Amino acid sequence: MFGIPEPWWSVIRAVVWALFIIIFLAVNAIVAVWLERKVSGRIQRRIGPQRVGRPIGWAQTIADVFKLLVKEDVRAEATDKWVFLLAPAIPFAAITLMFLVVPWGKNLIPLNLNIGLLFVVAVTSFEVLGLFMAGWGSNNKWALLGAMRTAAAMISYELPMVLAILAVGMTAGSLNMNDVVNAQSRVPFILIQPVAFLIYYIASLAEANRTPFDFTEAESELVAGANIEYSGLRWAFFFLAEYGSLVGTSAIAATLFLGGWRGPILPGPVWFLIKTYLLVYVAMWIRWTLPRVRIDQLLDFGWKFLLPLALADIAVTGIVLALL
Amino acid sequence: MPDNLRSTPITMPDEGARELVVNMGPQHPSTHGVLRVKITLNGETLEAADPDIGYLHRCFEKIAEGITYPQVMPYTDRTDYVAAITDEWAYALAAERLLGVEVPERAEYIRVIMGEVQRLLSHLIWFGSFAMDMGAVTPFLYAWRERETGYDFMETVTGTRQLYNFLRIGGVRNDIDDDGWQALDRFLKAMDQALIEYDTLFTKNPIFEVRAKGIGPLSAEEAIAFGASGPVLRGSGVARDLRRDEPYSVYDRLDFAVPVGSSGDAYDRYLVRMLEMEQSLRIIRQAIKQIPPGDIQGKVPKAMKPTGEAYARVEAPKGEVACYLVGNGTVNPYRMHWRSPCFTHLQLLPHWAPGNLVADMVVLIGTIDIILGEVDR
Amino acid sequence: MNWQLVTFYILGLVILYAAYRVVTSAVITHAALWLAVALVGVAGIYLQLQAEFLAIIQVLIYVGAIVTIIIFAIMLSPLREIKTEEKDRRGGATRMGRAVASVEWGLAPVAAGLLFALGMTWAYSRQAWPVGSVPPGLITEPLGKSLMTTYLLPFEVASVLLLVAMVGAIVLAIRGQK
Amino acid sequence: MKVADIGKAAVNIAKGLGVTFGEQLKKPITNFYPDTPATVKDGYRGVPVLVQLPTGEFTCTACMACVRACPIGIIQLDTVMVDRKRAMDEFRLEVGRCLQCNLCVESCNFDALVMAPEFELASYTREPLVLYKNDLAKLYAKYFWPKEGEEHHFPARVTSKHHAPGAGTGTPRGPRAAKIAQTGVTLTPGGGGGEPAGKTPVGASVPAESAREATGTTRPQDTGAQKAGEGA
Repeated sequence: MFGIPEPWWSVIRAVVWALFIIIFLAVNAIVAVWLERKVSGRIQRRIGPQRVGRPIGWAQTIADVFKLLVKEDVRAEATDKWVFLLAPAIPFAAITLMFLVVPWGKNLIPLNLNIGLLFVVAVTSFEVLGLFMAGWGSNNKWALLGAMRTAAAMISYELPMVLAILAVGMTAGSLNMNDVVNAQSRVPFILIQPVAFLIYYIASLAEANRTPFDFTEAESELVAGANIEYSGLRWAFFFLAEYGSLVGTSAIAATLFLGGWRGPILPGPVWFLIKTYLLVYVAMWIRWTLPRVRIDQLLDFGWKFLLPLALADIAVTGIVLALL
Repeated sequence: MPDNLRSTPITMPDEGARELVVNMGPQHPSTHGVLRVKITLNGETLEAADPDIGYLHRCFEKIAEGITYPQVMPYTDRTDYVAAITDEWAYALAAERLLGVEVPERAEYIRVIMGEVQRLLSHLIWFGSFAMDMGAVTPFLYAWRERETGYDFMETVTGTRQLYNFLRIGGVRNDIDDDGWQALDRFLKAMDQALIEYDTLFTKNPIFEVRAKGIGPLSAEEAIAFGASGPVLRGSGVARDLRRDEPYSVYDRLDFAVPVGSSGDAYDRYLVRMLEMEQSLRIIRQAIKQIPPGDIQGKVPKAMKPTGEAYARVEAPKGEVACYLVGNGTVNPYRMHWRSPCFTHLQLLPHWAPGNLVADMVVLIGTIDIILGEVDR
Repeated sequence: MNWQLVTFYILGLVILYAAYRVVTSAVITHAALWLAVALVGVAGIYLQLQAEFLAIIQVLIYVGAIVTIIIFAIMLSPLREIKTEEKDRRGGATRMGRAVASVEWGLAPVAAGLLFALGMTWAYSRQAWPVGSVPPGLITEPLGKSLMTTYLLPFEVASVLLLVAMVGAIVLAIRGQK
Repeated sequence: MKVADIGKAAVNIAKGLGVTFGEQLKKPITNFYPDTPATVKDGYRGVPVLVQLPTGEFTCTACMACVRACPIGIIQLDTVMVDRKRAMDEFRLEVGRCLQCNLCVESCNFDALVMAPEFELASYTREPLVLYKNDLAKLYAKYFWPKEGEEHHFPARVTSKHHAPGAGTGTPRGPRAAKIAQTGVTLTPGGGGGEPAGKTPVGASVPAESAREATGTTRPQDTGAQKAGEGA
């Protein structure tokens, strides 16, 4: 294309996509934090930020970013040096990888992997590893408790999540994200697989560390959990990953269940963003309504309710598919 | 290897122990002030909790020995700073008994109204922070919203928002004027709506139910043995309310129910407090109808130099607040002792803690509605 | 220049070093994290062989599940067992030298790693694997089919084995509670 | 878990979500505090300030009742002998420690102290929180001096309902105060009607003698005031 030889063309393509995803995640964190403040404000009859960037406070998060940039990067003497220093990069890297297989529009996909769905599940497991490293490396008791919770919780919600994604794969007849979107050209999967959507959405709230499943950092119990010892830019990376994870899981949910970029009149990427941020908003709405569950209750809920439900959903899907 | 030989010390009480000892507080978001609880954890399960108090100690009882009787009143505000009126009330009752002062009827009704509004305000703060301990931030701000109308009323009547110094020995400082009555009306209306909203938003929330049910159970016998009072005692099924059982002021002329729990867990104590808020609204409405005209300040001796001793207790939002006063014929009290319910309830923490999770710890602290100003005095 | 060979060597070195650190790490958590690195490296080799499915399953199962379970197990174990010996305050070079010179930390693992690397290089140079012979994107279906037909018995035996392991773990956990 | 329970739980969560969604549609109740000044209720107790008449005279008689009434002893009063009678020379109030309990105001038999609804006192150091008589008089002028063309009301009228029982009638107590109130002094503060602390002698220290001459009032006996201070 454009007279550039093939191997170089794919390199340029990869670099452009990588830059795009990283910039998107950075901008997303700014927008999502602002949105969270505004949504929580409205729910609580407040107005949220409004001073920096009047009248809607659009520059508040940008100001916060600058504040974090100039803050001191503190590392305590007793921390596990390399584990502590590397930990913030890993959740962010995982989220960036996750966006590799998310289609933005027709033929607008960074990497058209034929097993994109599995890829998503695989890379998200890194995120938990990063939180665990942060909790362990901090050598702080509260952080260690947060790390313990992370490891325990992950096993219980990843399984139902994978099964819910599998149900979508079965319905679409493919694990390719593009195929899944194309299979929803008539009816979005939320109508065909409502149970799978619920399971995925609940599990994704746990994945993104959102209330009611935000016990990894549960500020009223563990003060700040795994990232308690971090400051400045390293802490900002956790924040970036947290909101990236929120928008990432929402984007996957939008692609798998709401028809992805498909929609009338507007171009694909616009529809994709609308659907994604609709789900982001729902997650925020849920966060500012519900109390936090206890860790053992999440494990109970995951193993005794979500997992059997997901298995039943897969069984029913299989039978229906076999009969059709 | 360079890194391998480095140790990663995790502080432990002693070598070979399984437990992790963690300081919860004095700087912790959920200890409602400067409470430090030393908790021993096995995994995430609590094995012991050891409350450490005194971070807010101000020698209140000793200070009272050096100042005159009227001057003690502002200090009583600062024990339970979210329910100042009821604390003033306990002191005023004790001082009136010591001095033999009669309180005019209108003043008594004003005290009842202010005291019950104060109970509502205190329970609102407790409701909000209890919800926030469980991770629900929004009920906190809704509670703050209603509290604002309540504090508008308090400010209109007393001139300050939190530490009123409103009660006087033998009466109250001033009457409630038209602005005050209107503000009270607005507050009552807001509370009627708010209680319904709280129930829909939080009381019936299944996550809240599973978080609170079965946490911190307290049988009736245990509650009595621990010296519990107020909602903690009533949540365990003991129907004891000083306003009904040992009526002071004009409570014997007012009709209200005493809500009582059954299993004595955090959920029951929650419900008892929520139902108490309804009863408080009822009491205020009756008091508004019954309030007679007249003086608001009884006859007080010019120089207060009583001898003897007096003990008075009132039903404060958190339990029984009591004041023991001894006078020796000088202008200063000879001795004063303050009974604060939170101090008594704090000993329930080590009793409850073993076997619960860290997440339950904040629920347990929240369920006794702790105010550190009262614990430390 | 054979780029594939270069990436293979780089990956191989990463895997070998990570594996070496797994067995020599004094801190068990570090060992678990190095194991994750080694496993991801193996996934990289799968990717190089255009076995995307295997690579992703490798990450999903080994990093997502196995390493997490290992970490979970570390977290469940008493703290004294994951605490390590006292800090060695002597110079880094001396420590390094002592470590490499010792059989336990240096010679044995390095020798094993070198042997393995030599074996792998020999196998790779003999073209023992059909590199690039599978058309990309079609590995999933034949894999599933062969697992459900030709290799059904081993597949089921493996799952029974896992089940037995699971039941055993539960039994141990219950006994430990009493 | 029964199916019915799960259904009920889902319905209750949905109802809770409904509540928060409904609140989103309502208007925020935020006060834009520094942009729009905060209001306090009538008779808010902020800082006890010294009454200074528009003539520049303090009504304080230096009876020390407030000094004795203060539970924490943050009031200091220096006296000076004028014509063999005590008069207030300097008045020192440590606002940073003030309990705002109103006991000093209630103890004053001459209504020379009054609570001003001042609450924006935050500062980086403690020094600005120690107020002397001129600072207090400035605060008094800020809140109780008449606006342009208005008649000056004696502060007891303004804050009557928050005075001690007996003072709640709206008439100032004490012979001197009564006399001043009857004069009904009207005055337009100098310096453009806004902040009166400019050229006018409001903030300035006025010698007790000249002040006394200006109003021509007589000083009551100190002994009576002392007793009253004890009783209040």
